[in-house]
Amino acid sequence: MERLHVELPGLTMKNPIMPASGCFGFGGEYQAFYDLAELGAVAIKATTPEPRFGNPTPRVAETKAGMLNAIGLQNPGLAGVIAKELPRFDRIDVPILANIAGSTMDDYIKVADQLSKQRNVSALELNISCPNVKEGGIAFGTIPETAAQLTKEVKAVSSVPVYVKLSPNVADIVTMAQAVEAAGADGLSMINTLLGMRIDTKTRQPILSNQYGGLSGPAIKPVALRMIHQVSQQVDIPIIGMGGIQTAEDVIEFLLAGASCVAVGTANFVDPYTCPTIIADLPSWLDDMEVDSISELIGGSWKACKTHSLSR
Amino acid sequence: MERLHVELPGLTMKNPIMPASGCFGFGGEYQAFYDLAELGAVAIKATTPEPRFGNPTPRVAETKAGMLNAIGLQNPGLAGVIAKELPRFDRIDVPILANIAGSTMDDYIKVADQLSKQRNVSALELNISCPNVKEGGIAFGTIPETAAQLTKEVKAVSSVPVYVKLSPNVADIVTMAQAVEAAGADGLSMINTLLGMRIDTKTRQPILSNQYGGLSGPAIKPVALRMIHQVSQQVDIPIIGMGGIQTAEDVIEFLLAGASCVAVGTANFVDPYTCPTIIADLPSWLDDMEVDSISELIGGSWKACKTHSLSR
Amino acid sequence: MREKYGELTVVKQSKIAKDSYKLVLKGSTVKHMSQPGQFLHVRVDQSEDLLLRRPISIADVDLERNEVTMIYRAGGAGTKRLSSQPTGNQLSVLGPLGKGFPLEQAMSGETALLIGGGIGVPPLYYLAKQLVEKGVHVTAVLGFASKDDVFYAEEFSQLGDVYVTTVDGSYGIHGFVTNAIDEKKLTGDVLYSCGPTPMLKVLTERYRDQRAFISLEERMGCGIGACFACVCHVENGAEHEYRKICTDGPVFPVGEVVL
Amino acid sequence: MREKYGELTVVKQSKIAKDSYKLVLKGSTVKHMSQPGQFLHVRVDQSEDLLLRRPISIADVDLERNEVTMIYRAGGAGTKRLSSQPTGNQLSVLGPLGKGFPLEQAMSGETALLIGGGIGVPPLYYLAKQLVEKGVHVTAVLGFASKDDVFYAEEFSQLGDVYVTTVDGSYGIHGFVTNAIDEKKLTGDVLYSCGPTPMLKVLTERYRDQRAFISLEERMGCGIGACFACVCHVENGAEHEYRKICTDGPVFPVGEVVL
Ligand SMILES: Cc1cc2nc3c(=O)[nH]c(=O)nc-3n(C[C@H](O)[C@H](O)[C@H](O)COP(=O)(O)OP(=O)(O)OC[C@H]3O[C@@H](n4cnc5c(N)ncnc54)[C@H](O)[C@@H]3O)c2cc1C
Ligand SMILES: Cc1cc2nc3c(=O)[nH]c(=O)nc-3n(C[C@H](O)[C@H](O)[C@H](O)COP(=O)(O)OP(=O)(O)OC[C@H]3O[C@@H](n4cnc5c(N)ncnc54)[C@H](O)[C@@H]3O)c2cc1C
Ligand SMILES: Cc1cc2nc3c(=O)[nH]c(=O)nc-3n(C[C@H](O)[C@H](O)[C@H](O)COP(=O)(O)O)c2cc1C
Ligand SMILES: Cc1cc2nc3c(=O)[nH]c(=O)nc-3n(C[C@H](O)[C@H](O)[C@H](O)COP(=O)(O)O)c2cc1C
Ligand code: FES
Ligand code: FES
Repeated sequence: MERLHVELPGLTMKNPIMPASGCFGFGGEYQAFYDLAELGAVAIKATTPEPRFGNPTPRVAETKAGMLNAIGLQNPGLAGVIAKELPRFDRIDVPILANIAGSTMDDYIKVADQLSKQRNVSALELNISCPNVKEGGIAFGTIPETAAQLTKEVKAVSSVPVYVKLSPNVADIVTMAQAVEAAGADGLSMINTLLGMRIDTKTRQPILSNQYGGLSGPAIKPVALRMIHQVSQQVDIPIIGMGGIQTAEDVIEFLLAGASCVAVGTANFVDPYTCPTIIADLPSWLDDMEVDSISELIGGSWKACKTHSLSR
Repeated sequence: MERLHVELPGLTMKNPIMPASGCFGFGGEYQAFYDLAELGAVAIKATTPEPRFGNPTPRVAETKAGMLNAIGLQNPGLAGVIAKELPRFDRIDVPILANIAGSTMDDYIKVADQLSKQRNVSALELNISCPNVKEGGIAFGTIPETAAQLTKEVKAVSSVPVYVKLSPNVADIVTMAQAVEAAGADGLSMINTLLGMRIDTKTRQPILSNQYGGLSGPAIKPVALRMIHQVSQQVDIPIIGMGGIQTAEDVIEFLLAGASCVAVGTANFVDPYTCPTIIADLPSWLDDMEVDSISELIGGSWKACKTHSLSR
Repeated sequence: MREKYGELTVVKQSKIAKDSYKLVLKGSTVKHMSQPGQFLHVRVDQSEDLLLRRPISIADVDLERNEVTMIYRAGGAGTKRLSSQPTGNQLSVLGPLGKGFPLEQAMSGETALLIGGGIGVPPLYYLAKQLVEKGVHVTAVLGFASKDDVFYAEEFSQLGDVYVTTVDGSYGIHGFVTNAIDEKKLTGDVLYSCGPTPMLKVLTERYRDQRAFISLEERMGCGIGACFACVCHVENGAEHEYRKICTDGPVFPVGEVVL
Repeated sequence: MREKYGELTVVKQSKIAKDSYKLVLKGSTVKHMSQPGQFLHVRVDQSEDLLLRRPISIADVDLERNEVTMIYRAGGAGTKRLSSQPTGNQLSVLGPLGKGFPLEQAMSGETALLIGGGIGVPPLYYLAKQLVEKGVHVTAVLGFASKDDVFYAEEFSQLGDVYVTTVDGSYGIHGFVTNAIDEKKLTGDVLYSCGPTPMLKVLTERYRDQRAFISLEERMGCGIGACFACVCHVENGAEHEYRKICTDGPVFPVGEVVL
């Protein structure tokens, strides 16, 4: 299966498929369905310094071809993750991308410092969509300078490569990507969820107790592809692509757009075997597309253009 | 049918339903299916100073629960619209919302000035998602100051109320809305399409010849509802809500979020009778919800909250 | 663990009360569905517009024929679509999931009081069958909105005493399940219940320190414990302590979690 | 104008070649489908994940039985789903739409050359039937990729001369439709054609100043002229001049629009 192999900073992956953060818990639940060593990597749920319960329920709502979630970063906290969750991977041969979150710069630094030193953690994924309490709740992810500053500080303490997970709720994703690249990011994860809501016509109230939640699933795939297509042509660091991936064909589309590997989120809830099914389906896609290795497809939608116009 | 009546600046509507700009041509095609006088209003296709062919085909692509379009503002130009399209409405009792577009401030001013003086035009809708060639192609709709300036200039020449149609491709929709309100906008239309793309895995190229296109349809409904919910609580001007509306229940959701009336776009392609069907379905929704008139529902998801907390 | 995931075939679908359907599915994963109170996480069809699965309780199982029965209310978009699935179609079913009613809490010769409200009634039927098989006496109190909503009263009556209540008094005892309990002075050694939260709250107050078990509902994402959509607080627990309804529940001892 | 919009019932669906299906629908709007070359804009089902309609040509009509036949290739997500619609299901169909083949351009006693490529063959069948009825001789040249793709050769042969070509030579004449025309020196007074754009380009060059009509394809939104998805440039027209394939076409005289 060498054909599926991809190599990213800190992540040596058997194949380009990982479950997305927050959609796979800390791995334990899906381990009951299949061997996690089949995966290219695993992105675990966001860790914050202290344990968090998160938002009141209802926390999820259905939308057409998508869902909203407002989990509110529920997690057992840094100490809990280190003591109880990470050891689970001791005997599983798969790289771990540890997602980190917080409400202040210090939160991120603390979690990054300690998590990056755990033997099971291969790389960090900075969730910059969280509201920055010091800045009056404006998300770190919407101001390039703030995102860059956060990246820099985290890079300074981290012992492993750092991926910055970009929020799509911005006017100019390229500026954001370039800012965190300049600040030292080793890679990008994109996209996080779009902010959305649903209203229950019976109660006349928002369905989510938090009112707003993150939109994920097939509905957002075109937005994700567009952003990856824009950004991958303007940065030199690799992109972990995500947003509505359900099938091997979706994966090919993301690679052609410019992602170097992908993460699968919501689709795990639709079918717990989504990741292994995609991995099994990829080789025949490569055959059909007449390529030897998956990495030949990365950026294929714009690299081909470039070569083409050169040869004219 | 007094129960469905809504009153907005320049638009006295029998019911809160209008077809959205660009999804209904200049009305002629749908006139063959039903009497346009059944509608609350009609938003006609964007007019630019000169005739435009628009983008090369393919111009549309399907996405899950949505579609992408990159029509490129094809229209017969200001003179053509005045001479051939508007007279069509001479004998139809329905207010016209004329959508206007351009690539420079002057384009907008010219079209606004002349179109607003046509007897069939009840109000203008400023499509500020167009790229501003003077500002290096950055959309008018992503910088609050530019949007405000444009609104002011157009208001100065327009003889009818002006609605500003907001782009959802921004980090902070409230600031944008407040900027155009302060500049004199009489109302808001929201939302325009999200920027997205699809790639054809066979050709490895973007499906749209323009690469990117606007995402519309049910997929974007949660984003539209969230933005309308945020904005309607922070401005005093009415909102024409749109984004994925297909049914009377969707309309109720938009009104509860804070829209004063709605526009139906993509759904017209799915079912040409969508607008009359919704209009016919609304009264029984009002019965079920035990309200006399549609306007009682406007902002119901947050006004109810407010009243509730006051009475505690 | 393919044993918890498979395509089941629609054997029969029938309307049994207002908006209420009985759906019988057949397939190899049914053999694992032996615990009453567990649920199935069902895709209503293969379209991607309604993406999330619907959690529906196991109402009955025929292990010999590999058939499972669910009873559900076609209220929203998904369950309405489910109700139009014809015989022969395949449905993607995840389950059995969660922890069901603890049968071992009722001893042979004892009496179990089963209290169901509306669409909370179905899981109690499979429970009642297993209790009776074990030699436990069953008294069932089934509350519905009105006559048109009543289902399975006949089926329960073959297993023990049944009291049906309707809110509008159009059938059986007028009022709520608690009216029936008071009026008829119904008691039991163990209490099992499933129904709307207000009902479960009242029962929690009444039976707090007794052998009483309630089944909860919450909107779910994964259904298997991975997404944290379905959590609830623990009574007298730390602020961040929680239980997941999909894996720790849906059945909890009365008083364990905050309703 | 409800006459152009309705629910039609699936009477029969059958596979007639590799990935190619024949679908017969019945309903009251069929009575308006008298013009060959027009198309129907079809919803593949009621789900909202595949939102857009699919434009598919009318391949045959039985006005007495109110039945219309379409022949389509199940290539993408929507047509694959369409191909699994069983007998009895209802489909939402908009149409007949567009301007079809001008029958009046062929006089009784003349010969019409019909040239179809792959999935461009179906509309020519209904055209051929009407031409023959009018007393026009029909010579059909039908090009397919290979033997497995061939359909309706038999049906056409009952109406006139038929020449089938396959690109790989596995059936009929080896090569493209133009090979057959050259090899067999086929001529006609009028030419009607539908098929892939490269084929239509070649035909345009060959038959530019003759009575020749071609049917075009483009991705569509509305199908009725409102969305401007399906435009093409006019040959020698102004930069902004256009034709809409859905309403001005899909059939155009050779040389009218830019391919
Ligand atoms: C453990 C468990 C067992 C259940 N057993 C049964 C049963 O046996 N029979 C039955 O009729 N119902 C049962 N329910 C409730 C059932 O899950 C909902 O009625 C159903 O999901 C609603 O889907 P819909 O398509 O009708 O509504 P929609 O409004 O279309 O649903 C949209 C989304 O919200 C979720 N949702 C909406 N209402 C509820 C609810 N009350 N509980 C949980 N999720 C909800 C849906 O699952 C879906 O994800 C059970 C719920 C749980 C948690
Ligand atoms: C006037 C007209 C008549 C046609 N007649 C026939 C016919 O008789 N038989 C037949 O097999 N095909 C016909 N086609 C082509 C047919 O419309 C497409 O093959 C079909 O829409 C593809 O849908 P899909 O679900 O397979 O692909 P998907 O890739 O799932 O389609 C996605 C979207 O792209 C559109 N699309 C994709 N390919 C095409 C295409 N080649 N042309 C137009 N739209 C496309 C679809 O309509 C849909 O909106 C006709 C097209 C036109 C314009
Ligand atoms: C229930 C849920 C929880 C999530 N939690 C996190 C999280 O903790 N950290 C994070 O960076 N992203 C989180 N995400 C976002 C996903 O990782 C992913 O970026 C997004 O869902 C888009 O991918 P998808 O469409 O495949 O789900 C969450 C998404 C969902 C649906
Ligand atoms: C084919 C198409 C063309 C459109 N053209 C315009 C336009 O000219 N001007 C404009 O302001 N919006 C235009 N829009 C955006 C719609 O008016 C509407 O804001 C958007 O589609 C969201 O609504 P919907 O989801 O109901 O389609 C267009 C949308 C579509 C699908
Ligand atoms: S539904 Fe996902 S954790 Fe319970
Ligand atoms: S498809 Fe809309 S104009 Fe032709």
